[in-house]
Parts: sequence; C-alpha cells; structure tokens
Amino acid sequence: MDSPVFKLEKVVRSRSEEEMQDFEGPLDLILFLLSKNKMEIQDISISTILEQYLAWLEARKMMDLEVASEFITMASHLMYIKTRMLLSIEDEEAQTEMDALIQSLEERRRNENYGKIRQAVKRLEPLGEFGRNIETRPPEPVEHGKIYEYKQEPADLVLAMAEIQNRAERRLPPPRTAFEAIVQHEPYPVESKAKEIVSRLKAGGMTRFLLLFRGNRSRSEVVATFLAVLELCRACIIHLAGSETDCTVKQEQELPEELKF
Amino acid sequence: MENMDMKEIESAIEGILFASGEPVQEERICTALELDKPTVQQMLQKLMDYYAYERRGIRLLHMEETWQLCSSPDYADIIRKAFEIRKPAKLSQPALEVLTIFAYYQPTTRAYVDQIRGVDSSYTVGLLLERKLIEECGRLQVPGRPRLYRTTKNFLRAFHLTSLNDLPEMPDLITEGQMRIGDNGEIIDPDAEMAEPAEEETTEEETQSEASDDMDTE
Amino acid sequence: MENMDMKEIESAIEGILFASGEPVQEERICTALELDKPTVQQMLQKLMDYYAYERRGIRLLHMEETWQLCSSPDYADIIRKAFEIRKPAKLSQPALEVLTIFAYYQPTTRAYVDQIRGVDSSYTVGLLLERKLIEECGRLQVPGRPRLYRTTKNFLRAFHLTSLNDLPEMPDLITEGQMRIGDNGEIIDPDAEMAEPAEEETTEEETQSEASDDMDTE
Repeated sequence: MDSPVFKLEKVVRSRSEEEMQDFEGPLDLILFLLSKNKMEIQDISISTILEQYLAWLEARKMMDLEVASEFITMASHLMYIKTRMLLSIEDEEAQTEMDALIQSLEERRRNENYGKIRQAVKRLEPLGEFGRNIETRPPEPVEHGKIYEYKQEPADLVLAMAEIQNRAERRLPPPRTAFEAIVQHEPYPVESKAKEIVSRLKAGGMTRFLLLFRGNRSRSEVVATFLAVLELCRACIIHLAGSETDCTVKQEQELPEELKF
Repeated sequence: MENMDMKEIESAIEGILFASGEPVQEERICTALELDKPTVQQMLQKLMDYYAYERRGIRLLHMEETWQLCSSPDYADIIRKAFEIRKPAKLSQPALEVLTIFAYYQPTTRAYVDQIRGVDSSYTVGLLLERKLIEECGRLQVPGRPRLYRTTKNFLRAFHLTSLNDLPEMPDLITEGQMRIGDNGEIIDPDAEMAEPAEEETTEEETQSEASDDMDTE
Repeated sequence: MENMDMKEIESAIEGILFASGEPVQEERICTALELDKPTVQQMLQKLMDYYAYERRGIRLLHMEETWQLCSSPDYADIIRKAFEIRKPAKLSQPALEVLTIFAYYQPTTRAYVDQIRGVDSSYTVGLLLERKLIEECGRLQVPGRPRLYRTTKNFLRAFHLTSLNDLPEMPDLITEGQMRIGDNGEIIDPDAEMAEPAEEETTEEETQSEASDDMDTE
C-alpha cells in the first residue's frame, strides 16, 4: 500500500480558521484518514490508519510545528491497540478499546454531519421566504369529456381472462361448472320438478328441504329441484322455514294451472 | 399606499386579481390599497384595456361590482388543446376483467360476469358503460329480463382491433350456448352457430341441443 | 401554428399557464402550439423576464420541466390584506433540518434522517409529507424495505429553485460512502460520483483537482 501524504498547509491553516475544521482533534484526523482510504469505520484497519497517523505526526514535527498533546496521546493509544492485536487476535481488551474508538468516531461523524446540516439550514431557510409570499391560483374550470382515451394491448384481454380463471380455480368449491347447468342447461324441466314437489308436499305434508333432493340421480336433477324450489317460493306456493342446516318446506297454496317458469 | 406609483398600483391590483380564483369585489381592492373607488375603478379599466389592446393571454372581466381575470377567449382552442392532451389511460384490473368477459361472451348479462368473477361487478359495469367501452343491447329472455351488454367501437379502438374477429384466441374458453346477438342486432342461435365447425366438441353440442329441446318442448 | 407571430405565441402560452393554475409541463405547451422545445423554452423565459422586468403583479416560476404562474412576492402584503389572510407560518427548526437532509441526500429514508439528527423524526416527516414538501418515491432494497423520500415540486416552488442543482452548496459534504439511488433506480457508487466533475464551475473543478494532486504528489 503506497502511503498517501497529506496537504499540510491545509492542516496548519485549519487550526487557525473557524469552526468545523478537519483536524480539530485526533478523531477528526482519523476520520479524514478513513475517508481517504475509503474505509468504513466498522472495517477500520488499525495498521493502515496507525501508519498514516504517525506519518502525519512525523511530517508536522519536521515542519517544526507544535503538535498538540492530544494527538500524541491518540498515537500512543492507537499503538497500544495495535500491539494488543498483534499479540493476540482474541484479545478482548483490545477489542473493547477498538469498539470504543469506533463508537467515538461514529459519534464524532454524526455530530459533524449534523453540524453541516445545521449550516445548510441556515443557507436554505432564507430561500423559503419566497414561498411564504406568493399565491398560486386554482385552475380555470375546463370541461373534460368523459370519454377516456384508452391504450391497451389485445394481449391484456388474455391476461385478464387467465387471471379470472386462475382465481376461479382457487375459489373451489363450488366449481364453476356446477353453475353452468343452472344458467344454461335444463335437461330436467323445472316445471315438472315443481309439480312433483307440490304433489309430494300434498301427499306427505311438511318435509325437510334436504329430503326433496333424495333420489335425485344427477347434478342437473339436483339443480332442477333447487330451481323449482326457488320458483315455488317466489310464487308463494311453498314456504321455507328454519335454519341453514335444518330447513323445512311446507305448502302455502295450490299450484295454479299456468305457473310460468 | 401613497408611496406607490401608478404602475405599482396597477401591478398590485393585478396580483390581487390573480391570487383570487374568483371575482374580486372592488371594495376589497380599495381597502387593500387604501384608495378610493373611482381611482380603483379607473385603474381596473386601464388594466382591462391593456390586456385587450396588447392581446395578452389574460383578460379582465367586469361584472357589476366585481372583477375577475380569465384566460383570453382568443386562445381558447389552444388552451383546450393543451389540457386535453392526456396520456391514454390504462384500465384497472377489475375493469379489464369485466371487459374481457363481455368481449368474449357478448352479448351477456352482468349476472353472468358476477358469476364468472365471483364478485359483484355492478360498479365496474357502470364505469365501462360511462366510458363507452360497453353498451346495452337488449334483454335476455329469461325471468327478470336482465340487460344484455356488448362491447363498443370505442372498445375496438382502445385495443387496436379492427373487429371482434381480431380478438386474441382464448385458450379453454367455455362458451355455454348462451344466445348471442350479431353485429346487426339479430339474435344468433347458439345451435346454429354450433353447426359450424367451431371449436366445440361434439358432446357439448349434443348437450346443448338437448337443453334447447327441453326448453322448446316442455 | 405557423400563422402565429411571436407575440401571439407568448400570449397563448400566458393563456395556457393562467388557465392551468398548476405547474404546466413544457411538453404540453409544445404539443398545443406545435412548437419545438427550445422555442417554447425561449418564449417562456421571455415571458418570465417580462413579468419580472416590468414588475408586474404576476411572476412565472420554472420548476424542472414545468412552469407555473404565481402572484408577485412584491405585493404579498397587499394581496394578503385584500383577502384577509395571514402570512404562512415559517417552518420550525426541526422541520427545516429534516427537509434539508432530504433535500441534500435524496432519495433517502427516515432512518437516515434519524441517524443524522440523533432523534426520532417521524412526526416531522409526517408534517413535511402533509405539507407536500416531500413525497414517497419507492422503497430501499434492503431488509425491511424502508420507504424512500424526496423533495417535491412544491418544495422547489417554496424555496424558489428551478431544480435541485440550485440548492445552496453544502459546506464540505461527505457522502460517507452511503449508497445512493439514482432517478432510474440504479445504485450510485459514491466514489464514482465523487470522481465526476458534475455541474461544478471551473473554479470548483480546479480546487478539486488541486486537492487530489496534493494527495498524489506530496
């Protein structure tokens, strides 16, 4: 790794300038070194940072500048951590020291960023004065047609149908085919079923709803029976009472000559 | 506001008129500018003349004691054009589903759509009617006489179709022998249609003729 | 619209802007007037300059690809007096801080704002959303899929900015190698971003190369 050298003028100058300078303290210097090395705080490589930190101290000494004691202290601290790490990888104490360093670096950086944001707020805030002094106006009423322009692909229809079918399959029961018969096919005439039901009620009196289906041999016959019950109810010829599970059927009035289904 | 010159007063009035979407009472302008009515009226008139004379895109309307800015009728067509440029919309998934069912099973009823989708589609059907993507075309001759719907020309346009024959072929489409209505409004008997080679299997055809026999005879 | 002269075009644009009230896309004006973008932009700029130079009661705002008329801030007090309205409240310091973070780091998450400020910002974020100064713009593709926010057109208007490039420069902003997400959803490598000279002016560019030279040579 080629050891980068840092612009000392900047470092020196920074001490004389106002707030928020790069190397106010050792932590700032470490943060700077981290960013120059494109290193995350968590992935700190103590060797690299230490070398560069010492190089910086050395350079300052060569320029005959006074180096603040806190920078020296930090150097010894970094060296301490590195030594412990060299001695044993599993050194918990060194790890704790390292964690503490990382924590203070993060805290430092957070403060720095927050400081920058507060600076930026100061610059942005006056601009907001403009927005407090203007008014916009609502749109003029324009008549919009209700006819929308749609742009769809024919394939959208296929996809929509696939979705419908997909959902229908997931919705079992009842299967969709069960209804086909209701809507379309009527191999068992509903009318004759109705007559059958009425004559059965006449003969046997009140019965249970489910019993009406006893003996039905096909699905279409069940459907026809069911439709006949519905139609008879509608015409107030029979009356259904009770609950979902226990439902009784009784005749209310005579079956008229020409009941149309 | 004695420290304002005429031009500034005019601009201030313009600002007031602009900020209000509605007609502005002369009184308001008088109060805001601390000017008497004749002066304000004079300024308003001047502003009105300026817009008209310079043929600006804005006009000032005077209605009794109120004044209102509006866009110039000279550019009404262009303005309308600017607003009518809308990105063609996309149909929502429910709307697309309902429309698909109508497209393939037309003419058919809302009840049939509900049955296939398993949910109530009345809102969506209303929407498609309003957007002129489907239209009513008679009633089904069954109890309750439910309305029949079919797709419109607008539908064909939205999907870049020349005719319903261009509808993409649908795999496993269950045609259930429901009566259909032809383009010219005549009722197509499903059986007659079945007699054509069609995609239906023979068994299906038999069941259907059986069904219609039942209907006819009993 | 080859039969229109420049003045008529300007007026037509004024009419469109007035009628809209809301920000109008350049595209819309181009299509309505059948003019190309550079011409329309030039006309809009001319109109904007005219309002400002003549100190009219109206101003034209340019926000990204859109333009909007508003009342002139010069007459804000008079306009407020006319309608008996109060000056809108200033944003609180926390709201400004949160807004600033979103403005400079956008798109970013609330967690990032919290992290910088060291406090929970959910209330303030809600407030800025309500005021339409920020808006949601997708989710970060990390576990938990946190929402991303960015500033709105409303923000640009309120701070009189044409685009985010007009934001005041932030002092020495370190992007900290946080991954950012571009407009098209791709992840921007902060290093690569730093390497680009971006929209900086020449002097700025020089300073930067100077800085990097120092690093390399000394």
